[in-house]
Amino acid sequence: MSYTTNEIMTVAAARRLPDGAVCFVGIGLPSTAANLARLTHAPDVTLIYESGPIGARPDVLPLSIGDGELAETADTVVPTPEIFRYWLQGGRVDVGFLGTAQIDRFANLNTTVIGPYDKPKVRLPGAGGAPEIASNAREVLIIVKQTARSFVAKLDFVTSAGHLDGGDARARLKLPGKGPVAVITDLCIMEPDPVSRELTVVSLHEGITREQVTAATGWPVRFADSLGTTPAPTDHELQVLRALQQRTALAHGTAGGGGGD
Amino acid sequence: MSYTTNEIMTVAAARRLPDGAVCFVGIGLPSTAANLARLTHAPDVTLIYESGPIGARPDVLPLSIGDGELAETADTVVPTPEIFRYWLQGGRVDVGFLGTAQIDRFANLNTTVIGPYDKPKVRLPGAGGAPEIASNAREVLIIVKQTARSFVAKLDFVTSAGHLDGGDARARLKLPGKGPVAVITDLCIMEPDPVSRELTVVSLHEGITREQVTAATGWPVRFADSLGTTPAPTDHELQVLRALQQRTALAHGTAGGGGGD
Amino acid sequence: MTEFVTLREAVAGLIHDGDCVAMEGFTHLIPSAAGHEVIRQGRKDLYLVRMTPDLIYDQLIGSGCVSRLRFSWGGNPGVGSLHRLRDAVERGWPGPLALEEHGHADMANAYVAGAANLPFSVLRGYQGSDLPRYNTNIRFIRCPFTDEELAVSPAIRPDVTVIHAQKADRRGNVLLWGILGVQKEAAMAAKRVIVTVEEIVDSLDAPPNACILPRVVVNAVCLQPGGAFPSYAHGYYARDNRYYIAWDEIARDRETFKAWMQKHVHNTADFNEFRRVLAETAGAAA
Amino acid sequence: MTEFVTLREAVAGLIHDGDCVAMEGFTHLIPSAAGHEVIRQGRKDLYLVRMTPDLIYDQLIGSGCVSRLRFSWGGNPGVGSLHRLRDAVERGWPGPLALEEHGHADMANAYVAGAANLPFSVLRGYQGSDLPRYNTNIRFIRCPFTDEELAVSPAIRPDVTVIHAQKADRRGNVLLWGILGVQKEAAMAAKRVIVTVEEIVDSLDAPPNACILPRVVVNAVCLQPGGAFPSYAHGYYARDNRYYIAWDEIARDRETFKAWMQKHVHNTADFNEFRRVLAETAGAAA
Repeated sequence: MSYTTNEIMTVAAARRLPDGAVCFVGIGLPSTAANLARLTHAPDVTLIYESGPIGARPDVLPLSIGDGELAETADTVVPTPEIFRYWLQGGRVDVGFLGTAQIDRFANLNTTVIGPYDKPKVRLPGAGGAPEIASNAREVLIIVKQTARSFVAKLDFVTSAGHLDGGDARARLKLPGKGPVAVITDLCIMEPDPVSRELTVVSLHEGITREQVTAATGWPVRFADSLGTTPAPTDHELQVLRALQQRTALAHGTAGGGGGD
Repeated sequence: MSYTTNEIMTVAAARRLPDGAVCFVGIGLPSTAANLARLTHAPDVTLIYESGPIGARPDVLPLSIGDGELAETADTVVPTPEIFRYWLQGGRVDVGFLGTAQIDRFANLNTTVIGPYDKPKVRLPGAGGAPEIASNAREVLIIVKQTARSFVAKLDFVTSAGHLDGGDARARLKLPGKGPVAVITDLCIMEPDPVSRELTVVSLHEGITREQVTAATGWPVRFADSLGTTPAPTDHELQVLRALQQRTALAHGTAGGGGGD
Repeated sequence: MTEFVTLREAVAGLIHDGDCVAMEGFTHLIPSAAGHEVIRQGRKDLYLVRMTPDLIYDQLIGSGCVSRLRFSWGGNPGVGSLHRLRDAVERGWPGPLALEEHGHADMANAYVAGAANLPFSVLRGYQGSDLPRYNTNIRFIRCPFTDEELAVSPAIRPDVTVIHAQKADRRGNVLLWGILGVQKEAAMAAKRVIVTVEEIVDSLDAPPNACILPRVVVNAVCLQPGGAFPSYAHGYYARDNRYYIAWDEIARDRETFKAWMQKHVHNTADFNEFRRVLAETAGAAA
Repeated sequence: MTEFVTLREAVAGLIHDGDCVAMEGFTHLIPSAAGHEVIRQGRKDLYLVRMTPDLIYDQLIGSGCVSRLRFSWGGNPGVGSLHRLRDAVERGWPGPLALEEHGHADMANAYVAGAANLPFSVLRGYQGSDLPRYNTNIRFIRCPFTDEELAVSPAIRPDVTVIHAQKADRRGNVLLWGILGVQKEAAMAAKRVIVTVEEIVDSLDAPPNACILPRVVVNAVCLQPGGAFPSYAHGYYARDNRYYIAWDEIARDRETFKAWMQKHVHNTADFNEFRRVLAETAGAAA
């Protein structure tokens, strides 16, 4: 089956979520990917949304982080402070699944402002739960469309810590989790270099060239020596994803998984 | 109707609880008095027990601080941390209703040890919620049987602060509540002197002499100039109290409101 | 103790110019009707607090009611930006808006600390983030036992918290269920509490350990069915997603926004009339 | 992820000599069966934690399983003293017992801090009390914003928390209701969690926002109907008050206590057999 770049991005991201993991899910692309994982190889994943649902199994994708569908299908719904205190800070989250507006070469994230903080060119929505997801989750997956405007040499504002200025910077700051382990885009998959922690392209999606990735990255992006090709989505993955999006469109009159929190 | 010294103690204590108040209730005598108040002049009192019930209206007295009867008749049952954090520390408790093992002339309370802490003659149950009830409730009522062993010149251990060493000691320590406003015993009612804060007998129960009170107090107890006589329990008060205790005995095979927490 | 009053009376009596006000709701049970009433009554200089300011805060900001905002994520959930919030921050229209920006974890903790009458909250957070550089109210302390460094933040203690809930009983106890967000903590943290409800019933018939606000913490209960529109009230009605999408267009332009507010809020007597006018507009557009 | 095992297997696999163990329950849902199994398996040198140590802790202490106790109120609820606890503290029998004594408010806060993975808890407390003189783990800090003095205490992080609950589903989610005490916080604060339950069901059919421990925090679920005897399980059985009263007599004397423990606990294979032997004794006495 043929597929879009959005579809392979979602499928590739979903595949990174291990079965049995406790996953703190951001709204939008992360929610689509996490639910695709749950409906394919990871039926035993526990999806947590910051509004309170634990173990959500939505049949259609939520429009917002606090949809009734999440509450109705969850194992339990707790107050928001418990999600952040007992679950995220409590060290019970295996995978934090985040989107972002801007990202730099060390996978630090900006969702606060474009331009100076006090006189911003664009005021973005803000931190939400991302800073503490980025620091406390055992590992972090980032899913974001790749453009030179979003993959920047220098962030206007560091909202959430990735690997900071690289190397063992996280360990020196005593951040509990190991930080971003993969960035999945519509063009490729990047992983931090084991030593420098600089994001390195490890896999290109089928039909995507190095030049396209370089053009869509605001720094001189590195490619792994053993650069692979992202395995194409299987028919099953595509069928499940499309069915999910179709159910969502029918329910909401929209594809769901849009922007916002 | 004739009545016992226990009955007038309970009735006199119940009368001090204003209708509409939020009352944090200790088990035993305080629970009996608070429920008598609720069933007579204070139908709109909100009784809180440390195990979690808010607005409990038990038909029979609880054997323990966590009886199912409390949960079933309450407006809501919250986790114990909420009781202490959002309600007591939150400043939402008007009256703390306490018992004690020992009390001194400034209404400080000992429920920890008789004898030295590290080598006690009698190990008592301990603080429970009393230290923070004594400091955070807007005012505190104490109900306790009066003997020279319990009303002592010097406490072996100050578990919960009354008026400390008297005067404005509470204000100097910035204690939020105004502390004990009355001690109701089976012999009399004592109130702290407005200036020195030393407990002063303001009312003798009918038939009780000054000499009896003096003999049952381990310090040279003061009597108010305008020493009154505690109004006798009304027939209605006695009927309600006895019916409550009878229902309790039928339900539990005991009078309830016994020792313990 | 609870009074049963109209929303107009509750806002008039309990919310004053300059107050710190939290109208909480985590995409569920947003107190939209109460927000409109605050705009109608022309409150000024409010210090608003909310984890997730959305449409109703956009309307309050655009209407010039707000001078200061403590928050952690401001957007049109599932749609995009809040254009009135952006216009205030990016261009100071209709007036300057001071931001006190935190993360969600911090805000949730700060409500809990407020409910517990503590002056500050403690969390593991902000390591590596620029937020503490721009918000001097985010500080760090050391654990007196382990010497670990932890972030601290001032507790949230609103003058008034406003929430929408499913039910109140006739004594004033309030029941909510489904996604709870931080509403209970926001209410317990406040000096005064206003609750709008879908219905007032003889008995809540609540299951054990349900989320109930006891009447002694509720100052005013206002019957306002549909009061969370366009968000949803679990068990009553679903989110009206068309309104969220439409708001993106309305709020983009100052004049469009002003005209819409005039017609739908200032020229309507209450939320019920607002709903009628809105339905007519939608009918005419169809 | 949850394993479904016998109580014997759970205690053998998850509770070790020297562990910090919280068996919580606030007069409701006391994990008595689990306490007996710990005694049967002869655990030593335990550091027990509980707000309200009662009969089962008296039995553990008298049986020599415990070297240290963190608590805030130790008694036989509604009856009087714990004689084995007193004997250990007053006369060091069967061995010395180190006490770490706090107030209820502090203990509840310390469980919350443990559940939140914070190293300490903060409260307004202990002003004027002698407790901080005898417990150096109660300290005071100043608020970095208001300079107010506040008490702090180390978070409780048990190696193992054991609770009794009404139901588990076959996936391992646990539901409890009624008086909740600090059980949820104690479980969330622990490294390992054992839950004994009245029944295991296909579906919890829990109401919205019920108190549920999700399976990912539960290591072992053990089916043990009546496992909270002589305390009560809301919806299942009432407190057996005769047992509480009888315990006062049994525990007063060391030899009576030892003989009772031998016959009822050491000589029985499990809690079901204990209940049978106890019923026979009661029948013979009647």
